[in-house]
Amino acid sequence: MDLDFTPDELAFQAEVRTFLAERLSPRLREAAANTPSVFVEPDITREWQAELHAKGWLATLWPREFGGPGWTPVQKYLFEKECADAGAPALPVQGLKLVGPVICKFGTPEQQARFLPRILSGEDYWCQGYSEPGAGSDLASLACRAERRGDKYVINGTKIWTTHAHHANWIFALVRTDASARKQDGISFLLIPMDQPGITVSAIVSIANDHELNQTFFDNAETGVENLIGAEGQGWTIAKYLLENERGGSCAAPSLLAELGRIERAARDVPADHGGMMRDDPHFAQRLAQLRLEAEAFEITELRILADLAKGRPAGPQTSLIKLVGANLRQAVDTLAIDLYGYEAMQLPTARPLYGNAAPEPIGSRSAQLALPRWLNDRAWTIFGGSDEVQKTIIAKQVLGL
Amino acid sequence: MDLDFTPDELAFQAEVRTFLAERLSPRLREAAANTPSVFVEPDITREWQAELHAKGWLATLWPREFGGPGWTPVQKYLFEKECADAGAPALPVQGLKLVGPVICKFGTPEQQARFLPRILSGEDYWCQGYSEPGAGSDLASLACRAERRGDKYVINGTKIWTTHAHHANWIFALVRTDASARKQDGISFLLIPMDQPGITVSAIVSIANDHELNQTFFDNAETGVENLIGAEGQGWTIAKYLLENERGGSCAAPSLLAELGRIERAARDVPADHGGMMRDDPHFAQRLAQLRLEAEAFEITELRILADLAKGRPAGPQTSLIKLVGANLRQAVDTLAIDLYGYEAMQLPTARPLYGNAAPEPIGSRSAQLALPRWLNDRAWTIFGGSDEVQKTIIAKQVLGL
Amino acid sequence: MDFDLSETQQLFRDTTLRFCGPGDTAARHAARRQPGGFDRARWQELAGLGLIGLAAGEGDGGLGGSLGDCATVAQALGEGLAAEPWLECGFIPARLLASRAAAADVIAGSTLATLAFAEPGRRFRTDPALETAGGKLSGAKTFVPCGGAADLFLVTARHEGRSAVFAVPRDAAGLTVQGYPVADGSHAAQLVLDGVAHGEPLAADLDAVIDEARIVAAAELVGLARRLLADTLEYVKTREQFGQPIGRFQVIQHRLVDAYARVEAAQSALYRALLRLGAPPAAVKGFIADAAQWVGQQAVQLHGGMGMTDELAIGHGLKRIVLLGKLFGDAAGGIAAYGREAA
Amino acid sequence: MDFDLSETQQLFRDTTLRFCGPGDTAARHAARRQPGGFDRARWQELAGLGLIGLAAGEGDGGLGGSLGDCATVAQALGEGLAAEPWLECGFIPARLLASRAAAADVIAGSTLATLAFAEPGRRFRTDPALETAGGKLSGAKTFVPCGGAADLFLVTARHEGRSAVFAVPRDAAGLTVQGYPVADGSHAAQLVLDGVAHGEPLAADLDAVIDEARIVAAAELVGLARRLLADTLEYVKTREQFGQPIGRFQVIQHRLVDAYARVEAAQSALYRALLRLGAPPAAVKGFIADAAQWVGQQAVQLHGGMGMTDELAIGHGLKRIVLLGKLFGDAAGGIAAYGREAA
Repeated sequence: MDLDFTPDELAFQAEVRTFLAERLSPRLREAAANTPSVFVEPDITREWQAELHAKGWLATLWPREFGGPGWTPVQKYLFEKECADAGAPALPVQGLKLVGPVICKFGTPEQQARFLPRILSGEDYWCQGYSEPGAGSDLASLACRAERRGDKYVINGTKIWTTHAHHANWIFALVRTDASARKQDGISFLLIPMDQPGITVSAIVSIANDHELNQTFFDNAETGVENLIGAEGQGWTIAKYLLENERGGSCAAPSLLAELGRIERAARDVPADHGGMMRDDPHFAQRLAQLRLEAEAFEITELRILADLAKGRPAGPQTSLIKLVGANLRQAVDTLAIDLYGYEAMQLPTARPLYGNAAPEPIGSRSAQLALPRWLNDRAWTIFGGSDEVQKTIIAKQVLGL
Repeated sequence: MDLDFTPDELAFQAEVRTFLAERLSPRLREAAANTPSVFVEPDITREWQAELHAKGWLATLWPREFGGPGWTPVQKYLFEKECADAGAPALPVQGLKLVGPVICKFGTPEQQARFLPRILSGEDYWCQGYSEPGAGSDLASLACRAERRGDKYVINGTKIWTTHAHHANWIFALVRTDASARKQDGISFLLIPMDQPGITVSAIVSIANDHELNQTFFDNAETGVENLIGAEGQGWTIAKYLLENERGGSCAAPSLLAELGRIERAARDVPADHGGMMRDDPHFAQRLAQLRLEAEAFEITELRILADLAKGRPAGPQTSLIKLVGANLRQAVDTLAIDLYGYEAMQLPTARPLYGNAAPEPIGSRSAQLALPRWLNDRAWTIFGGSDEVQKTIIAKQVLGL
Repeated sequence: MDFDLSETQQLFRDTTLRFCGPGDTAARHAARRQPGGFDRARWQELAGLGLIGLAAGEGDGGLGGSLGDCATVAQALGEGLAAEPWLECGFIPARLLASRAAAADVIAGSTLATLAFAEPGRRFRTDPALETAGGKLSGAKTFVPCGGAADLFLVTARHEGRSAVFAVPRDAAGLTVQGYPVADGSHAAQLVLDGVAHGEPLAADLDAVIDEARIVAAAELVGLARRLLADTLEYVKTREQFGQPIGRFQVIQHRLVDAYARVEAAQSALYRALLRLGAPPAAVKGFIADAAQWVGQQAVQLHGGMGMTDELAIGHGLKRIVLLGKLFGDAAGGIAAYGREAA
Repeated sequence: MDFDLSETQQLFRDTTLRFCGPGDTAARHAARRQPGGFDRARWQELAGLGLIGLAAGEGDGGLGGSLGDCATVAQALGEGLAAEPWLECGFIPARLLASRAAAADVIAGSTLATLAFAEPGRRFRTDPALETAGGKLSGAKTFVPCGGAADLFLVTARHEGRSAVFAVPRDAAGLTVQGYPVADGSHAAQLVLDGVAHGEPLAADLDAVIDEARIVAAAELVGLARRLLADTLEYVKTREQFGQPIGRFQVIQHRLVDAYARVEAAQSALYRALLRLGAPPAAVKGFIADAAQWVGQQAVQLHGGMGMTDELAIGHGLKRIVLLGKLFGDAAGGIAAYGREAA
């Protein structure tokens, strides 16, 4: 058993570090650090995306022929880890990690030629249309329908939780093309331009005052039949591929450990009620140690999956746990932060963004100002992408055979 | 809102205290304190029962006409609380609290005249035959059958978890008298003498080395038809009455608070690793305070039910919680104890009893010696009498309407 | 022994719930957009119902309500998801301003008063470091509840070797007020006092009022937890996924039983605190805050994405819970202090 | 990067599991009834398989296994629910007796040696208070693992200002041994030393061996937790109540997912400890012990009454977990110490 990387892998790691040191600007670092929402605003990600695109490191999950870097699982992991350690902004996943791989896999050559370069260049900004008000955890019951009329599909219905729909010019959506089929069977995977009169985007403001989410309404919206991915009725298969592709090679622990390190350092300067600093408060220190142990174990769990992938094995049953454990750990770390900062953690600014010159002055530190909005927004981690409850049922059935 | 007792109630409380001070012998106190199992051995309870019987305070749940003291709910509570505070041994519930009230309610005058006085006198010692190897939480699926032949029932099958069956001369059992009926309908409530060749009692030793439980086998065992309680097929109704009668007017919190007090005092003399005593260890003190808060709240919950009963209201939905909360709290208190005593809590004596001259010498204190057997035996609290899982489903349906 | 509400308490409870209405989030958003994030008209309405006067002594023109009476109102405000800072700007000033002329204006709702107790770098300590000197106050206060809108600050300071409280109007010379939004949408304030003249200290016992305020906060927390549980029970009975109401799923049922158990334990702990038996107010408030926050988190979780939005009342409830959980000390600190006490 | 067992490790794992057999509780009961609660024949069999030698250096006639090799065996012993004190009387003496003649007899299984480290009134401290004086040892030791059966005690003492370990045979003049049964059914001992002559101290570093022992204990805990989870999964698939296997109930499914998550986290924590990255051994062992104890409690709960009986292996596993959880310090202490460390 070892955690040693090969000389080539270490050289790659060094190259990534050098690149980050040179190209990741203070403005990007600041924006990434001071974004309390799950996603980073497009003006920031576009800038970082351009840097990575120029280097050829942007579409890490795409095959080399479509512009991917052709990395091994270990290289992908090292890249993610170095980016997390350096505090790089998270990239918009919808284009690069969700619809991109789907188009690579299921798209026609024409679709690939049309869409993939525009994802890489940032010309297209994508959002995802999966959930509906009546179909959250239970996607198979979705009702938004697309009706073929000549060379167009006409879409009617609504999608909810459409992250950054207010920034996007394209949406990929699961739509019902055959109402008579069995629940999963009548569903298709459709690409729809956002800039048309039939589409209305209605903001959903989060409990932390952030605007990431929207409800998107389709009222006789249209898209060309050439924008159907795969065949009609193949939507469920494609959706499952998308989900599985998203999994594996995750790298959440480094950022959690980094966050715990920041909290620990901040605690050295927060006075406790009974003398000394919060870092020395026994109850706080116990919780910190407990979370460090959990995050340290979690990092090894991620590496165990990576080691399997690197040996060409399927990622194995542990992958299903990653979302579940990572989400809960993130919420626990956020809770430690709001408990650390005391009254300063009670500020909840309404203005956005919290970086740049227009950001509201924090009470105490910027970290204290970020603590509560982050805690509130991160409640979503155990809900989105399959809630804890759904994940556990999947693990019980698929891993434990219950 | 007040917790004040009336002058009559206070006078009653004083009378109970005086009685306990005079009649509860050191031997009984020692035995009660040093019994790590759920039930106390019959040689101890018989002695205490005789004292209470002489005073007319034995059968607190029975109507006055059958020998009950005719107390109000508040008097019952005060009596239980004073007994708990004084460290009196728990009485055998099977006769006094389970089958006794059933015979009072459903028995014929002949049955009442025959059985009730012998429960009071201690001449009869009862055990309960409910669960079977295939019917634990799901009692409706029980298989032990009783077949009527002339003026006798012939019983075949087995009952498990029959507490103190090795001490008992009578068992009350749920048996199937009609195999063709719907699951609950063919069940009857039957009294069966233990001292007969058709009954074999097989010991079940607990993980703590205690022998309380047994499996009881019926191989053409017999009982007279006059020992059927109620009618054939009425067993389920009677069993439900028995359960409901057991509930309400519970008084578990005082003994939990008393135990926390003992643990706290013991902790003043247990050296901690980093200087000082365990009482001052911040982590231990935090856990102690948390449990005290829980037990203090739990006591009020019990009193809220009592106040409802005293006003003649049904005990209300809170009663269902008592078993659930009390069981978990007890286990948490036990865990605090084994964590307090360190290595001394690792001793697990095989000899019994742990009181009297023949008790094995403890390593450290007697409290340390009791900690682990008690912790182990008390795992049963969340299993017996309706497991946590069963309780929660009952509460969800009956209280929350889910 | 009796845990029922008295007739008067039942009346105040009904009045309060009627005042709260159905918990309209649009109205709440409108209030938060007003200057200082505060709706003066609603506040006057609340005062007009006698709800501030309840906390004041009869000598001050109040109703001389007991702590139990006040807890009844606070719990009802929690259940009603009220946006009004009744605890911060009603109960506390009414108690502190006993036998002061200002009490009448506070009771009438025309003066919005608040306690300025927290200081930068002093975490949850309630003993002031700020000291009087020659009839003047100089120093800083932080996290002054509703300070963004308040007219009158009750400023704690060390005075002649003891904790004291001084009434300082918002327009006092040398006082700078900087408001900022906090968890529940209200605007707290930072104060900078630069030689602000002070009069005689208030007569009330600061520590005693803070302990009472912790119990009243605990009562509001119990109400909030009850409301979020009730809303969630309602939601899971109607929200369908996988072909049935999600309340039919066993894990959701058992989770809600756990929530119910914690709410009932919190209610019992509150009763005990009102009877002044057992743990000190800071510990009881901590115990109840932990329960309420857990229930609130489950409410968000079981509402799914909807629970995360500013549209539902759920999130407002959770944020108020978080804020009350920290006010006058958090759960960890309160329980730790109880842990240091002898049994 | 590689988390697979080496071929040799796989071999040792297979050998160990074969040695353990199906976890026969009757055999375990029989062993516990022997003098000192210990089965010498089984121990010799274990030694004959080279499993004690694995932990000893090649110079002592051992196999010089790495800590990872030893953890593999310990985890397999846990999974096999072995009754043998391989950690206490195999691994630890083999490490401590390096380059002593006695090592050969320990490796051969003919001498049962054990570390006498705990002292009355010193809780979990591993620095001895007992001091050497004029070539003699006087004082008391408690909780000596398997001391009821041991032939040779490795007694810790303060010697020339440092912690040292001395080999003292059971029949040494001035030594009194009192055995008593402990959680896992083995017999620990109290020792009274009254001027027991000692020779040269052992060369090994006591603290380093104890840290290694904590990691090996953690490995056995991971194995125990895996076994109890596996047995419980098996049980809930076959045990029927309310007309279906209880493993079809959603709350039981989700509980077992939680157990699975904790077992995997424990396994990862063990790997990390073996790589000597991150938290110190005492903290990792604490983290793993908490996980294992929780899993063990769930295993008892989900087995219902059967889980409470001495007939099933479940209870034996839980009791061994509790004992290992306390050996060389409990979870609270280990995690607290890590909390005091800088990140």
